[in-house]
Amino acid sequence: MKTNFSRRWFVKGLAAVAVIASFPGAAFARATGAFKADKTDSVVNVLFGDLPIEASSQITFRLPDIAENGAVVPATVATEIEGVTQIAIVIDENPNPLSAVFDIGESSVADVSTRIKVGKSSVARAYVKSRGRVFMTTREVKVTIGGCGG
Amino acid sequence: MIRGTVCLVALLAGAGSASADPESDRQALARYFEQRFPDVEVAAHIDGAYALNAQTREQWLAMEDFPPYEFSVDDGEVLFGASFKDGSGYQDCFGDGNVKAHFPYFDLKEQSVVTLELAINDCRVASGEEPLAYDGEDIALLSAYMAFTSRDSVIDIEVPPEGLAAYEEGKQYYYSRRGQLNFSCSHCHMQMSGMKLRAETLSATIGHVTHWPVYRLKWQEIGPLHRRFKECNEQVGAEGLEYQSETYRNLEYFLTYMSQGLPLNGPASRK
Amino acid sequence: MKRFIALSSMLFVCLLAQANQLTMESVSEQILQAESLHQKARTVGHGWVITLKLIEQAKAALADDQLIKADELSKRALGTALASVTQSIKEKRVWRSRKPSS
Amino acid sequence: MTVKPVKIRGRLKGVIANIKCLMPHPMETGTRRDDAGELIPAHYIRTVTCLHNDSEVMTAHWGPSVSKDPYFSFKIKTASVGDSIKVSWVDNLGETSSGDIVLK
Repeated sequence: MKTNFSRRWFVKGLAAVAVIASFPGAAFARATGAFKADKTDSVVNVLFGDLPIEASSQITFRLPDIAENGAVVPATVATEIEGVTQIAIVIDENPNPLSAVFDIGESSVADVSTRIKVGKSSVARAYVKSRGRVFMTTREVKVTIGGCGG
Repeated sequence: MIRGTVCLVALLAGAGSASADPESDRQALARYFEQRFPDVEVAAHIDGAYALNAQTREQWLAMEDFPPYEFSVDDGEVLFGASFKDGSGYQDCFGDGNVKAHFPYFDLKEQSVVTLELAINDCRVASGEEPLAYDGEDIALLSAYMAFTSRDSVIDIEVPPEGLAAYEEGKQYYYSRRGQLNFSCSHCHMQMSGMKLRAETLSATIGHVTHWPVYRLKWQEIGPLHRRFKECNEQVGAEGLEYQSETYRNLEYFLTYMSQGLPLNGPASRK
Repeated sequence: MKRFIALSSMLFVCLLAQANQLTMESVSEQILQAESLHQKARTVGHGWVITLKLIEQAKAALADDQLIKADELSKRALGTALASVTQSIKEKRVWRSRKPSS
Repeated sequence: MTVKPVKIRGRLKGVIANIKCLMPHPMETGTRRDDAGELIPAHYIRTVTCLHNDSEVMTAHWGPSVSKDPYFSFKIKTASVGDSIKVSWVDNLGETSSGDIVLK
């Protein structure tokens, strides 16, 4: 019984991948469960396949060193790199590290800001995809237990 | 001429001693913080802890860029504009809402401190409406809108002789140790202001009331000053009191006079 | 203040005397005393959260016939209630010392 | 949940339009519990579409770890006075809302 179960999954899986691959940019991320992945490596794998991740100092990744409140952490990703098509924000220690993916159209500037939840102190990563290459920079964000105690 | 000087001397002597003279209390407190934070303008304390910690200030400014309390101000505007069953409305009591600079005041008839929240309910009851719950959302939204319309007007309240007792009670409450941790408000907000309790930078007494109601990220909603009083009480192990209880109104009365002359900058976001 | 210290020390003396005859009455008497002291502190704005918790736990233990536990909890409640009353009396005298001198 | 419109502010600097928006939304992760200890079901904005004169210039895909009442700011090149900016969102329950402004 077990074998034909896995065979049926295999066939269905093949069909699904074919359909999903045709989606543009971030929709591909959504469809392939990048948001469901619970480790950064699997997020990166799903988003960028086996493209090399190149550390870059050309990405401005503004994130507080110590978050006032982990529920609302202001984050900005901006870069001068040309031809950017996608920006992603990943928080390693979050249950689902992938927070947000932005598809940047040609007439948009590669400079986005939002506010994200950070569960606990973590390495935060900003990925920038441009012309078939993926650049990344990291920041440390500490999250403290709020309140004066007592 | 002699009689004049004698009475003047008596007056000065009186002011020097423990008599409750709000203005000299305020000046003494302002001097205290000028000495404690020489490079921080007294008026800068209206930003609370964000006047004393550059790193957290940066995050706060990012929040204030498009703050989450804007929805509360919009909703408050709708509530403020609604008319009562008898056709009148809040405008008849508060005009365009820019009145917060004169609250709280001491009501001679009631012989008690009237805060903006009390005045909102007085206005409703005068038109036959049900008073709002002081820990409810509507009153927070209404005071958020009125705080917004009162922005930049300067706090200008009075402590008439009849109101001195209430002012003095508020002052005593502020300086008295309380709760199992045995702290008074002044221990954290004067002697330890600018320092940290765990990750919290402690704000100064002056400027404490200028920016309420506040959207605390912790609450994920906007909340009144008395909610913070109650929370602070409980953090030192003291029993929190009811919103708009006489003790909290007197405390607000004292604290507001300590910020006399400072511009209002509410509502505001906080951590 | 002197009258109060006399009162509370007398209170403790009679409690110790009863210590060995631990009965429902003696424990619920202790709870009542803790409640009245707590009320005394609360009316002047010096009620402590811990006292209320201990009183509730003592009552629950008593209702559950756990006499020893109820006795221990009500003694602790009495202690914190007394400390809160002492705090209120002391602060009435010394709070002005924290006001910056004008 | 009564769906509220997106609040948008736009500022034109030369040909660059600075767009800031705030979207009333609970952004529930699905792992939070209410006072009664019950799990609050996941309810979060998944897709944000930004149109400049009706052509799509930016699409954001969000997980539930974007903060409550999400803030989103982006910049558009080649913008000018009179251009229309529309921002709309769809959440995991299929609810949707939007807001639009004309650049001044």
